[in-house]
Amino acid sequence: MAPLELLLELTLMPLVAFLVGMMMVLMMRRIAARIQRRVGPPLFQPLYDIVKLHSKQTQVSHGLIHDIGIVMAMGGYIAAETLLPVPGMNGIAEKGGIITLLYLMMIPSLGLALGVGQCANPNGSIGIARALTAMLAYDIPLVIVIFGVAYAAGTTNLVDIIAQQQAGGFATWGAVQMPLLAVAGLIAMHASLGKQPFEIYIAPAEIATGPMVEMSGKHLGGLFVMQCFQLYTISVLYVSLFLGGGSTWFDFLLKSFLVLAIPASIAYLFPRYRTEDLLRLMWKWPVMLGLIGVAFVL
Amino acid sequence: MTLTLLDELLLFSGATLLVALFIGRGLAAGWMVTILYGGQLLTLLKMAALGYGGGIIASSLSFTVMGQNLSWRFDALSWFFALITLGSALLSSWFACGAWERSYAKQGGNIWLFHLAMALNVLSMLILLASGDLLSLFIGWELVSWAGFLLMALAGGVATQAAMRYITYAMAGGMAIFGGLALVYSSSGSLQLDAVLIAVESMSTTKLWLLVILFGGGFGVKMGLLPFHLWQAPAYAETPGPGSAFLGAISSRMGLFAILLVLVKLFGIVNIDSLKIPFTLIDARDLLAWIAVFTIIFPTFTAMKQNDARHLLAWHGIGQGGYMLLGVVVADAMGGAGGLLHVFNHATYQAALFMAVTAVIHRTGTADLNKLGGLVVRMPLSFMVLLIGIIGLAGLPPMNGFVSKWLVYRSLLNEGMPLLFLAAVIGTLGTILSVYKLIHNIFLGQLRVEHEQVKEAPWSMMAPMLILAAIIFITGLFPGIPLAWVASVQEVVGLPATDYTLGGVESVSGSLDMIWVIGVLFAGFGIGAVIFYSAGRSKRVHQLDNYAGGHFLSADVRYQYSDNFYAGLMHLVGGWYRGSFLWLEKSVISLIDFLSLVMQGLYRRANAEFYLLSTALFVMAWVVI
Amino acid sequence: MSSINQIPVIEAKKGNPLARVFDELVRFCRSRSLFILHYCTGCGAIELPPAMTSRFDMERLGIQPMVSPRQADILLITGYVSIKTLKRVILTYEQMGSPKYVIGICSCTVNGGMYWQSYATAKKLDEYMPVDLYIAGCMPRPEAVIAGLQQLMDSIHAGKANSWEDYYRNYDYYLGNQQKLFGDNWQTPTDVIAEAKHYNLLSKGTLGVHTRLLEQHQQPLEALEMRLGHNLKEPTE
Amino acid sequence: MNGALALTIALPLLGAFLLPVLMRVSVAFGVWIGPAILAYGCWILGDLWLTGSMQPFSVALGGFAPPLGINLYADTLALLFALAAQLLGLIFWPFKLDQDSARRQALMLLLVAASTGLALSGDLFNLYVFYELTAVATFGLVAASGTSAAYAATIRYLILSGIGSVLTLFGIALIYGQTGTLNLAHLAQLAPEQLSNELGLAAFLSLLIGIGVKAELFPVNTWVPEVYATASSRLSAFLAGLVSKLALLIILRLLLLVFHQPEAAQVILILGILGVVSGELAAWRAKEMRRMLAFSSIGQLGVLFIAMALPDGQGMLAVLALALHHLVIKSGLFMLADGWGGALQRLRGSAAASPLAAGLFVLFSLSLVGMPPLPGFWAKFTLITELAGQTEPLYLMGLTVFLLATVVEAAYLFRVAAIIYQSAPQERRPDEIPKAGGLSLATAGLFGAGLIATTLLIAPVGDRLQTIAAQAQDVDLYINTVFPATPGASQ
Repeated sequence: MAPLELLLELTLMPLVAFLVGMMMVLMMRRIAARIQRRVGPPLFQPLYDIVKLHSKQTQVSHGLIHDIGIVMAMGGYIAAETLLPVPGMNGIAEKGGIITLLYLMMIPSLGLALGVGQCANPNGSIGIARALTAMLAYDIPLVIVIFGVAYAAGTTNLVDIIAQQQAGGFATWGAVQMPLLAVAGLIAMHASLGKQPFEIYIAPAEIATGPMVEMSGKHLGGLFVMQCFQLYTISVLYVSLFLGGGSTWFDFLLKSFLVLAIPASIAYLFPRYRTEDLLRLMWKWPVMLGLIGVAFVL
Repeated sequence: MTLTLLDELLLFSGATLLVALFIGRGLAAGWMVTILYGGQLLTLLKMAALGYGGGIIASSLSFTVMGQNLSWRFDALSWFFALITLGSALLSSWFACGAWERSYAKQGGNIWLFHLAMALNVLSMLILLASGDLLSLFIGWELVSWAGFLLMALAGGVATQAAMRYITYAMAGGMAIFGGLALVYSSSGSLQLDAVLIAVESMSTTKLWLLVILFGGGFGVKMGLLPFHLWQAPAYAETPGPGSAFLGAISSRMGLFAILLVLVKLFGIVNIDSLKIPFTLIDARDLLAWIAVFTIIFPTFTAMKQNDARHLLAWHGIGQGGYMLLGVVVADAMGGAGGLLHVFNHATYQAALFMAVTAVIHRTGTADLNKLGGLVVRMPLSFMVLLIGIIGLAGLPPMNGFVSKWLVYRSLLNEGMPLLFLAAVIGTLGTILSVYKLIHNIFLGQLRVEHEQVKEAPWSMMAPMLILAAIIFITGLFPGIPLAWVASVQEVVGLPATDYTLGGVESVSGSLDMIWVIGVLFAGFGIGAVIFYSAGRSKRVHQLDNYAGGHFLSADVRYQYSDNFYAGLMHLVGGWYRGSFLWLEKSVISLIDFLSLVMQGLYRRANAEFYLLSTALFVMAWVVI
Repeated sequence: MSSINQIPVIEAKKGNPLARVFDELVRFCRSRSLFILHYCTGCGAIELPPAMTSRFDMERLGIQPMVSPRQADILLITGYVSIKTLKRVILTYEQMGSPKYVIGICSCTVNGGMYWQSYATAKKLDEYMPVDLYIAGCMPRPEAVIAGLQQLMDSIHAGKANSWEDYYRNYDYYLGNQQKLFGDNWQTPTDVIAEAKHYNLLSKGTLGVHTRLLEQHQQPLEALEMRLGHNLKEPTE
Repeated sequence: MNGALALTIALPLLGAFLLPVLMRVSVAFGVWIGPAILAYGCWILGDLWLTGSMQPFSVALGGFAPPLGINLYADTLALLFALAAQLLGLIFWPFKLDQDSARRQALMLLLVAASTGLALSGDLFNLYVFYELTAVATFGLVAASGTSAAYAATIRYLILSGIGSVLTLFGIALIYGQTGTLNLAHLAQLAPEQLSNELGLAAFLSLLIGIGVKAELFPVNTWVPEVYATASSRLSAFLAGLVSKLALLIILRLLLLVFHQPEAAQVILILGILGVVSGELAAWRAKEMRRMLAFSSIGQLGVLFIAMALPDGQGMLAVLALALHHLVIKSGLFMLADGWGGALQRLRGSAAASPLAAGLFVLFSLSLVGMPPLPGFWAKFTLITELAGQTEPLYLMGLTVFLLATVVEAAYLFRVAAIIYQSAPQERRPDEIPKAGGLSLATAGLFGAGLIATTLLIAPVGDRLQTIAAQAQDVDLYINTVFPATPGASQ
C-alpha cells in the first residue's frame, strides 16, 4: 500500500469515527428524550457542547498529569480507530489484531484515571475505582466473547474476521453462527458503555459524576470527544465481530447505529445498579452464556 | 590451561565477591562493586553469540567427587537468564550507591553486608545458570537459596522473620528436588544430562509422575507457585530497597530456569503431557497450566488488598510468574516466546517499580499507601518511572509487558484454551486495578502537608530508574531485540522457535507489529494534544481549591480516597478471601508443633526403662512370630 | 491574552473576518450549550424538575443539569440564602469556570422575600456576587424559568452577559459586603485577585480597603508546581 | 609397630588408675600426664595410619591366637575411630588444676581408653567390657558437674544403661550358647550356618537394643536430652560426637559380619525412622540450646541407623560419611553451646557480642542441613542415592522422612541463628548478653577449620572414605586377616 494512501486512511479513520461518534451521542440523547417523552437536544448539540467547553475562558487544571490524562484518553481512542476496519479502509488493522485493539481501548481509561487522580478529589478517585471495577466486571464476558469469535475464525485479524462473515452473506454472520456469544457480547457491550443501569462510576447524585467532578472546560470537552469515540468504537467492534462488518458505508452505519440503539433503548428504563450487583450480574449471565457459546465453538 | 569466557565470567564474579568481602567497608565500595558488575556484564556480552543461535561455552572447571562428575557450561538459556541477572544486579547496585547507601547506613543498616549479599547472590545465580548436570544444578540451587536468605534476612526484624519463612519453604523445595535427584540417579545411574535424557524415555509413568511432582514442587517453591507462594511477598518486600528490586527482578525466575532445564528440556513437554490423572480429563501439563493461572489470579488479587507499596509489588511478582509458567507450559512457539520474554520484561519493570517505591521511601520514609499521596508534583521523574513500570506490569501498550502477555494470550487462543485464557485476562484486569491503586495512592491525589518539601530522588537513584524505564519502552517498541534471544532459548530447550520481526511476531493467524501500534498510539496522543491544547491556556489551581460540595477545605483535613480502594468490588469478593493458604500453612505448623510436643513428652517421661523393656519384649515377640 | 482587548468581546476582533466568524460561532455555542448547577436552597427548587422533564424539556434548548461547579456555566440559586449557605454559594461561584452566569430565582434572592426580616439571611444576592438575571416570583412557574433562561441565552449570544467580569473588576466591593457578613477573616481558597490578573481583568475596583484586609491574613494557595526539588529548602534535620 | 596398638588402650587405662595418686604427689606433673598419654596414643595411631599399608591387621593380645585369645582388629575404619577417640579426648580434655579435676581427668582417660577399645576390639565380650567401662566413666563424668539435675540425669542414665547391659549380656549369652565363640571373625565364619535363624535374630536384637542405649537408638534414648543438657558441654560433645558413633560402629560390625537377616535391617530401619521423627520434631520446640542439640543428635543418629539398614552394607559409605560429619559438627556445636546455655531467647544480640561464634554456628548449621559445597551435603547425597535405589517401600519412606526431617532441622537451627543475629533488646546491659569465648570457641573454631578444609579437599576425602568403606564392607578380608591362611602367624 502506498504510504500516502495509508496516511490518508489513518487520518480519515479517526475523523470519521469522531463525526459518526457525535451522531451516536446525539442518538443516545434523543432516544433517552423520546423514552422520557421529551423533545431532546437539537442536531448539533454534541458539537455545541464540545465547542463551548473548549472555548471556556477559565480552564482549571490541577497539574500536568491532569492535562496529559485527557490527552491520553482522546489519543488512545484515536489510535484504536486505526485498528478498526471500516468499509474501504483497513488502516493498520492487520498489524495489531483484536487483542491489541482490546488493550488499546484500555489506554483511555488509564489516561483518564491518571488525570482524575491528580485532581485530588476523592469523588473522582472513587469514580475511577468504580470504573476500573466495572471494567473488571464487563471485560470478563467480553474476553470470553472475543476468544470465541477469534477461535471460530482462527485468527485475531479483524479484517479476516469480517471477510469471513461477508463471504457467505447473512448466514455466516457471527450473530447467526454464534448467537449465544452475540447475546453475551451485547450485554458486555452495554456495560462497557457506562450508561444506565451500569453507570456506577458516574453516579451524579452519589459521587458527583465521579471522574468528571473536577473536569471543566477543555478537560470536560476532551471527555466529550472521548465519549464520541467510545460509542463508535464499541458499536463498530460489535458490528465487526457479529454483524459482518459493513460492505458499504450505508450498511455499515446502519448496523452501527442499530446496534447502539439497543442498549440505548434499554438503558433509560432502569435505575442504577450498585457496584457489587453489577459485578454479580456481569459475572453470572453473560459469562454463562459466553462459556456455553465458546463450548459450541470449540 | 586457557580460560574460557565462562571461566572469566565466574572469576570476575568471584572477584566481585572478594572485593565486597574485603574492601566492602571502605570508601566508595558500592561504586567499585557496581563497576565490577558492569565488567561482568561486558564479559557476558562477549558471549553474545550464545544469545543468537546457541552453541555452548564450557567452563574448564570440573570436578569428580564421590564418583560424580560436576561440570559447568553456558548455553543460550543460561545466557538469557544471566543477562537479566547481571543487568538487574548492575542497576540495583548502582541504585544502592551514594545517597541510598548513606541513608541506609544512617538508619543502622549494614551496607557492607548488603553488598556482600548481593555479590554472593549474583555469583551463586551464575553458578546455577552455568550448571552442566543435575548435581551441579542442585548445588547452584541451594547456593542461590541460601544467598537469597542472607539478602532477605539482613535487614533484621520483620525481614528476618520473613526470611525464616522463606528458608523453611526453600528447604522443603530443596529437599523435594534432592529426593527427585536421588530418584533420577537410581534409574539413570548418573546425573549427567544426556544420561538422564535417555533414562527418561524408559521411565515408568509412576516414577515420571513422582519426578514431575518433586521437581515441579521444588522449583515451584522458588517461583512462588501456588500453594507455595506465601513466603515470597513478605520476604521480597522487606528486603532493603535495591535488594528487593534485584530479588523481585530475577531471584524467583531461577525456579523457571530450573523448570525449563529439567521439566521442559530433560523430561520434555510431550512426556509430561502423557501423564494422565486417572478419572479426570486432565494431565500433568494441564495441572501445571492450572497451577500457573491460579498463581496469576490469587496473588494478584491479594496484591490488590495490600496497603504497603512494596508488598503490593512483591505479590504481583508472584502473580507474574504464573504468566511465564503458563506460556512455557502451553509450549507452542508463541506461548514459549511469551513466557520467556515475560521473564525479561518482568525483570525490567519489576526492578523499576521497586526502585521507584524505594525512592519514595527514601524521601518520605514510608511505603504505606494510606500515608502518601500527591507526590507527582514533587517527584515527577519517579512518577514517570513508576507509571512506565505499571503500564508494563499491567501489560498495556506501549510498554514491553504487553508484548509478552499478548504472545501468551495468542498461544492460548491458538490452542483453544478458553478457560486458561479467561483466567489470564482476569489476572491482567486485577493487575490494572491494583497498580492504579499503587500509583494513585502514592503519586496522585492530595499532597500531604509533611511532604510539601519533599525533593525528587537523587540522581544516583534516578539514573538506573530512568535507564530501566528506557529499556521498558524500547523493548516494547522493538520486541524483536529480546525475541531474538528468546528464540535461541526456545531452540535450546526444545520448544518450537517463534518467527519474530523487529516489531513483534509474524503469524498467519494475526501478527503484531509494535512499531506500528506504538506509532499510531503516539500519533493519537499527538492529535489528542492538538485538540486539547488548542483551547485556551489553563490556570493551575491549588489542590485545596477543589469541589467538596461547598465545603471549605483546609490542609489539616485529609481529602483523599485511599483506604479500601475498591470497596465496591470488595463488597462482592471480600468474602472470597478466606486466607485458605495461610490457614493451611498454620495448620501444618500447628501439626508439627503438636507432634513436637508429643515427642518431647515422650522424652520427658521418667520411666524410660519401661520403654526399654517393652521394646525388647515387643521385638522379641515380633521375631518369634 | 496580553491585553484586555483580547478577551472574546465583540469589538476586540473586528479586524479579522475569520475571527469574527469564529467568535460568532463561539458565542452561539455558548448560548446553545448551558450546563446549570442548581443551588437549591429553598422552595424554588420544586419548580426546576418540571422545567427539565417532559413538559418543558430544557434539553431542547441545550440546557443540562450538572453536579459540580467546575462543569457548570450557570449557577441557579433558587430561594433564600442564609449566611451559612451564602459562604458555600460564594465558594461554588468562585470555583465555576468563566464565562459563568448567575440566575437568582424567587423573590428571596432579590430582596429577601418573606425572610426579609430574618437576621440570618442575606437579602440581596447581587451584593455578594454579580447576578445576570433574576426570575422573580414566589415561586416562579417553570414557564418563567424557561423564559428567563431564554433571555439569558439571547444576551449570551449578543455578548452582553459579562457580569462574571464584574466580579473581578469590582472584587473589593463584593469582598467588602462579604466581610461585613462573615467577619474580617473571611477567605475562600480561590485567589480571586490572582485570577483577575490571569484574565487581565484587574482594574481599579479590584483592589481596595477590603482586599488589603484580606491580604493581611490570607495564606495564598498557589498551585503546587511540578518540580524536581532544586528550588526547595533543604529539609531541616 | 602394630603391637603398639594395644598401648593406645593400655596406657590411658593405666593412666586413669595412676592419675589420682600422681596428682597427690605433684599436681604440676599430674596435669601433664593425661594429655601426654593421649598425645602418644594419637602419635601411634597417626603413625599407623600414615605409614601403614592400609591393609587391615589383627593383634592378638597376650599371645593367644584368636578365636581362643582376644584380638584387636585394626582396619582403616577402626583406626580412624580409635584416632578420633584419642584426638577428641585430647581436644575435650578437662583442663583444670584442682583435686576435683584429678578425678575427672582420670575418668576421661578411662573413657578414652574404653572408647579406643570399642573401636579396635575384635571380640564380642571384650567389646562388652569396654562398653561397660565407657558407661561407668560416663556416669562419673556426668555426675561430676555436681548439680542435682545432673545426679537425676545420671541415675536415669544408670538405670537405662544397666538394663541395656543386661540385654547385651543376654544377647552375648545367646550367641555363645549357639556358637561357642565370641570372636567376631570366628562368628563371621560360623554365622551363615548357626546364626541365620530366629535365635540369632533374637540375639542380635537384644544386642541392638542393649548397645542402642549408647547409640541413641530410638526408644532407649530417653536419657539423651537430660544428660546432654546437664553434663558439661565438653562431655556432651564427646558423648554425642564420638561414643554414640562407636556404639553404632559395633552394631554395624555385627550387622556386616554376623547377622545378615533382612529382618535385622528392617528393625534398624524402623527404629531409625522413628528416631529421626522423634528427635527432629522434639528439637523443633526445644527452648534451650543444648537440649535442642541433644534432640538433633538423636535425629542424626536415626539417620545413621537408616543408612545402616541398607542391605549388604551398601550404606557403609553413607554411614561413615554421616558419622564423621556428625562427629565434627555436633562437637563443634556443643562447644558453642558452652557459652550459650539457657533459654534461646536469651541469645538475642550474641552475634554482635561474639561474631566468630555466630559465624561458626551458621557454618555448622549449614553443613548439618546439607548445604551443597559443605561436606554435609556429600554425606547426605551418598545416603539418598542409596536409599532411592531400593525398591522396598520402607526405604523410600525412610528417604521421605529423612528429607522432611531436614526441613524441620533447617527451620529450628536457623530460628536460633535468627535469634542470635537479632539486635539485643534495649533493656539488656551489654554484659548480660551471653558470649561464647575462650577455649570452647577455639575448639569450635578448630572444628570449623576442619570442616572448611574438608570442603576444599572434598574430592580426595571422598575417595579415601570410599576405600575405607570398601575395606570395612569386605567380610572375607576381615576373616582372612584374623585367621590368616598360615595358622599361628597372626601378626
